[in-house]
Amino acid sequence: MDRLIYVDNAATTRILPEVLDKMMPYLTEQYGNPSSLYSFGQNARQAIDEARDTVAKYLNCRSDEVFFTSGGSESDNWAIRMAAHMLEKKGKKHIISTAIEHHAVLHTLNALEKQGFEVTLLPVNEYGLISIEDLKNAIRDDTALVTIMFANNEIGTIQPVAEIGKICRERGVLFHTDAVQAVGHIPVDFSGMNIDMLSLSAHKFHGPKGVGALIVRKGIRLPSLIEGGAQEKGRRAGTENTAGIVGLAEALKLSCEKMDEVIPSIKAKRDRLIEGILKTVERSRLNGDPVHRLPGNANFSFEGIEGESLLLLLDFKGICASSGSACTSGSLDPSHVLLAIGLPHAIAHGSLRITLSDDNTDEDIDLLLEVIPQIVSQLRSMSPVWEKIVKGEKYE
Amino acid sequence: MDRLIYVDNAATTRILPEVLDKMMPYLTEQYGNPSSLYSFGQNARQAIDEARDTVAKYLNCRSDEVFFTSGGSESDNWAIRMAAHMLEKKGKKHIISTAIEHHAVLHTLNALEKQGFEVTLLPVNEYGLISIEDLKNAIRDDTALVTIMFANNEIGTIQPVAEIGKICRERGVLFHTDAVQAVGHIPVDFSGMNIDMLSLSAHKFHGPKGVGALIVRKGIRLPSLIEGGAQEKGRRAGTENTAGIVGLAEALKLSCEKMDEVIPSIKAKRDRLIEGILKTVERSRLNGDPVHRLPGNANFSFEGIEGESLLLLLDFKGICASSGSACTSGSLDPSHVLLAIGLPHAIAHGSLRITLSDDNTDEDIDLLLEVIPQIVSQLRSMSPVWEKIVKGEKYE
Amino acid sequence: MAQYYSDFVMEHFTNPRNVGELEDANGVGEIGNAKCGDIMKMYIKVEGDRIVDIKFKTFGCGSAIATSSIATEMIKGKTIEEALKLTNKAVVEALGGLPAHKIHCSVLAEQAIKAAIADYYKRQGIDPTPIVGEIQDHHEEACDI
Amino acid sequence: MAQYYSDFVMEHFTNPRNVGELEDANGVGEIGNAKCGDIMKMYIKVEGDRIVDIKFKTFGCGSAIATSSIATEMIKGKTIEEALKLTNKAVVEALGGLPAHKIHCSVLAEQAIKAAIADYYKRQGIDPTPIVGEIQDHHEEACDI
Ligand SMILES: Cc1ncc(COP(=O)(O)O)c(C=O)c1O
Ligand SMILES: Cc1ncc(COP(=O)(O)O)c(C=O)c1O
Repeated sequence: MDRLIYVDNAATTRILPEVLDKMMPYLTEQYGNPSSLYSFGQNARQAIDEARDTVAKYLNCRSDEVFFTSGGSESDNWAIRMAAHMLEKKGKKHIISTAIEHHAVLHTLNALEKQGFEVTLLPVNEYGLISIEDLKNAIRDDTALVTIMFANNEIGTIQPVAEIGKICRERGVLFHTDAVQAVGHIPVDFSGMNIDMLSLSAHKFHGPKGVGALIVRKGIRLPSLIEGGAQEKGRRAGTENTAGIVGLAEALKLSCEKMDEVIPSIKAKRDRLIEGILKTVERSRLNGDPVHRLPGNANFSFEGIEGESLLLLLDFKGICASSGSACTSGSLDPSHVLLAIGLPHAIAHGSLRITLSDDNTDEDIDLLLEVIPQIVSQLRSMSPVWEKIVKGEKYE
Repeated sequence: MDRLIYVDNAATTRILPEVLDKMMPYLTEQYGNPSSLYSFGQNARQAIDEARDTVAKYLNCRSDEVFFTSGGSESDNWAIRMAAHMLEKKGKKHIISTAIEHHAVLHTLNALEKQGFEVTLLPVNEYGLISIEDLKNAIRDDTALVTIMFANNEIGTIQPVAEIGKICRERGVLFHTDAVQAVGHIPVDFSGMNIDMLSLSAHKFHGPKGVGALIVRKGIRLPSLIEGGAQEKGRRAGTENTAGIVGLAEALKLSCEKMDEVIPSIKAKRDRLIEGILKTVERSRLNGDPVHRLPGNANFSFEGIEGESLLLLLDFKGICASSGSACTSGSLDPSHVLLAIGLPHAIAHGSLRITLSDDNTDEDIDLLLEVIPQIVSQLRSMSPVWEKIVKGEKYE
Repeated sequence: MAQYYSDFVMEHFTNPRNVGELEDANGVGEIGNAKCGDIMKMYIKVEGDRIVDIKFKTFGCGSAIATSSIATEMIKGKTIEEALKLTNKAVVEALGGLPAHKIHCSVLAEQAIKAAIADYYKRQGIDPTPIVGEIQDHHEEACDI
Repeated sequence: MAQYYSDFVMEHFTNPRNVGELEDANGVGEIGNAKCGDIMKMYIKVEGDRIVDIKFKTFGCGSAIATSSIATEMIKGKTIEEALKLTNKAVVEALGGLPAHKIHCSVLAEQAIKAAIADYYKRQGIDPTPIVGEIQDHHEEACDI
């Protein structure tokens, strides 16, 4: 393998050198505890305060609405679990979400269901979009929370978050959005979109792994998921990961500042990839919404082949891609997202997710356009399912 | 200020250069998601597996008993909250702990009390030790969990963990220990001490901030605190902080390998400090157990002065120290630990915690022995409380 | 470079032996279904009591393809009696191990061979069940076997 | 280097003005208690209606010492009437702000001055309450005022 073609940026991203540079002092000489009184600790405190201001600036929220966490999963768990417990006391035991959420949301909802909460999962259409009418109809007097992801990690579909926020605010229902795939990639406006709680994770926008944030609108008395010391205004205990927090803020700043320039350039590459694949590979389809779509996301299904073997052969060519959420690679079931948009199981198994970043070049696209069709036909040639398809036989 | 004298190693520690070296690949080119199938992701997976083996080796547990978290607070919250919820289903709603736990434990217990759990906080003697008899008497048929810290973060007292473990195992009660201050500093033997769950945090032993672990004995079906992806065998969701995890393991390895050599050398310095201070400063005392004590810990009380102003003046001389847990610096109340060992409020306010590491030199001790008495008398000269003490008047 | 599968599994996955269809097969077995993401189809040619040729087609993950490949290698040239003794454990061992949740692929391979042999007996007008036993197949409800 | 307190607070903390006892004080006030971690003791010398000298002793955190220092500076040479107008807000402003949970120190300073003035009146045989008002002190149960 000559060169690594990393096109799995929805799974994780490279830390930008500029981001690491900003982190380095806090991994070396500036190791003081931000809670310590002495200047050496206060240096770290100041760095965290500045990071908080940066996050507030780029997401259009207040600094005191930003709470740093260990990542997207913790933020999702915190927001949903603790909002549910908070509102349960007011007799509200109903939660609305969607069928295509990340497992950090869905599994938390499962746990709440076992504790007696009622969960409505809104369906999505063939492009992965919820219907605003469905949402309106689902809201009840005892609805505690609406949690709908900003953009989907597998098929890249972007929900009408501003509209959802408006409805929730009008109906007096809390609205949380898992914006882990959106932040740093498309404009996100916490206040303007009437969002009450928002989850983000640094490693999805060229920051470090193991650090994220939950933005919580001022006035919401969300109980702590992690109790203890007085860090994060007593809302999230634990000695702060100064380097991680500084890295998160710097990565967010860089991503947001170059967003206007980067989005069209990534989109152009992605669209060339999509067109090329759909044209060259017979019985292939694009999953997700053609328009309301993350700039870097392309998700294909190829009939007659299975995703994992496709990934392994791509890996052999130095191409890093995914066949759904990276988190679910232990599972045998096809992606719940692809099933929710109506793909039959057999086709869902044969999916490929390519997620581009600013690092990817036109040469990367050329290579993908060359290699993917080759590998698909190699696998089809040894597939008994493809044999059936070619013969026009039925297969499930 | 010429040089920084960092003697607050219980608050946090410097990342060792060797540790950072091991982390660097995962902060730069090796950024793959450990859950990804391709080799680039599997490199990170392998690094995490190796880190898990290292932790298992040095703590004497099984690799599959090690679950990485975001730090000590998360580990404490996870162990206590979820063990409580697990055992509640069997009708067990009683938890035993001590009056001197870290807030990550005490505040979690407070939250559980609000949910109907009954908590017994064992008292400690003047040295901060619990009584084994008290523990035996406190265990009831409905006791779900005993959670007792391995070593105290303020006064350094080490509990008889092996004895506690033996009793809990005999009585069939789960035993969790917050070993955040012990791991990497004194020998910790998970299996040999009959521990069921153990919390640790990397930044307390020269590893990075924002990463820790919970060790959970095989067979205990502890529910997740953070639900979502299949990471950590489905027990703790969230894209792994590969660099942090690798750093944790390397720091643990280095700390444990040089422990035999470091303990006597740190103890010698600390004992010289303790003797010197108690001799030079009238009306001063050592808090904590003289024998069952963390090697680097010295905790003093000075009558007639208040800790914060002491710290600020030390800071002026480039000395970083603490007046109790760094986490509680937002509070006005004196440390709950010092009150629990029977110090009057007024004296508890005048406490100073010095926690040494291997980095501290004999010159550091000389400087402390010179500066601390000076500052104490400077503050006493402007203290109305000291005035009363000198005049033999009563003060609360 | 670390790998999800062992080198040996990868070797069989990337260079699978005996892949394809067998024009003159006298026994064909198919196991699994596309819904579950794994289908193995085995073609055997029996002469006397010996499997003189074998080929496979597989839809599935890397380990499904690798186990198909090694299983066909292990069977080729063997007697039916020997082939029926092939257990999934032997296949896993021959591959030098598989990740825990991929063990089911080796079961598929074992069953696909049995299915092909059963088909051979059926074509001969012989009831295969006493010889081959019950063949487990994926059920709609549970993809794991 | 970042600091917990502003430069100006630190300046007053490290070089407190008017620290010590006043031998010929004719009014002494003490506020707070050691249990709560803050005691301020103010000594004033009143001539006519003017506070011609003032000194303090303080047991407490950095901001307690700094507020004592600045408050005595603001009072020294002022008339009693002017001194009674000194609010804790003015003290905080003079210091260029204090961390939120340290504001109570400025209240202590205001109250300690009032207590010293009240003591002065008492020594003169005058009931201070109509002039000085009620003096808030720490209560055993609540250290925050
Ligand atoms: C005894 C003890 N437990 C728990 C913690 C919490 O660890 P962390 O700050 O890494 O979450 C600490 C340190 O802050 C501690 O000293
Ligand atoms: C939409 C979405 N939500 C949540 C997460 C979880 O984030 P993390 O892995 O940082 O905990 C991810 C990524 O894994 C994601 O894509």
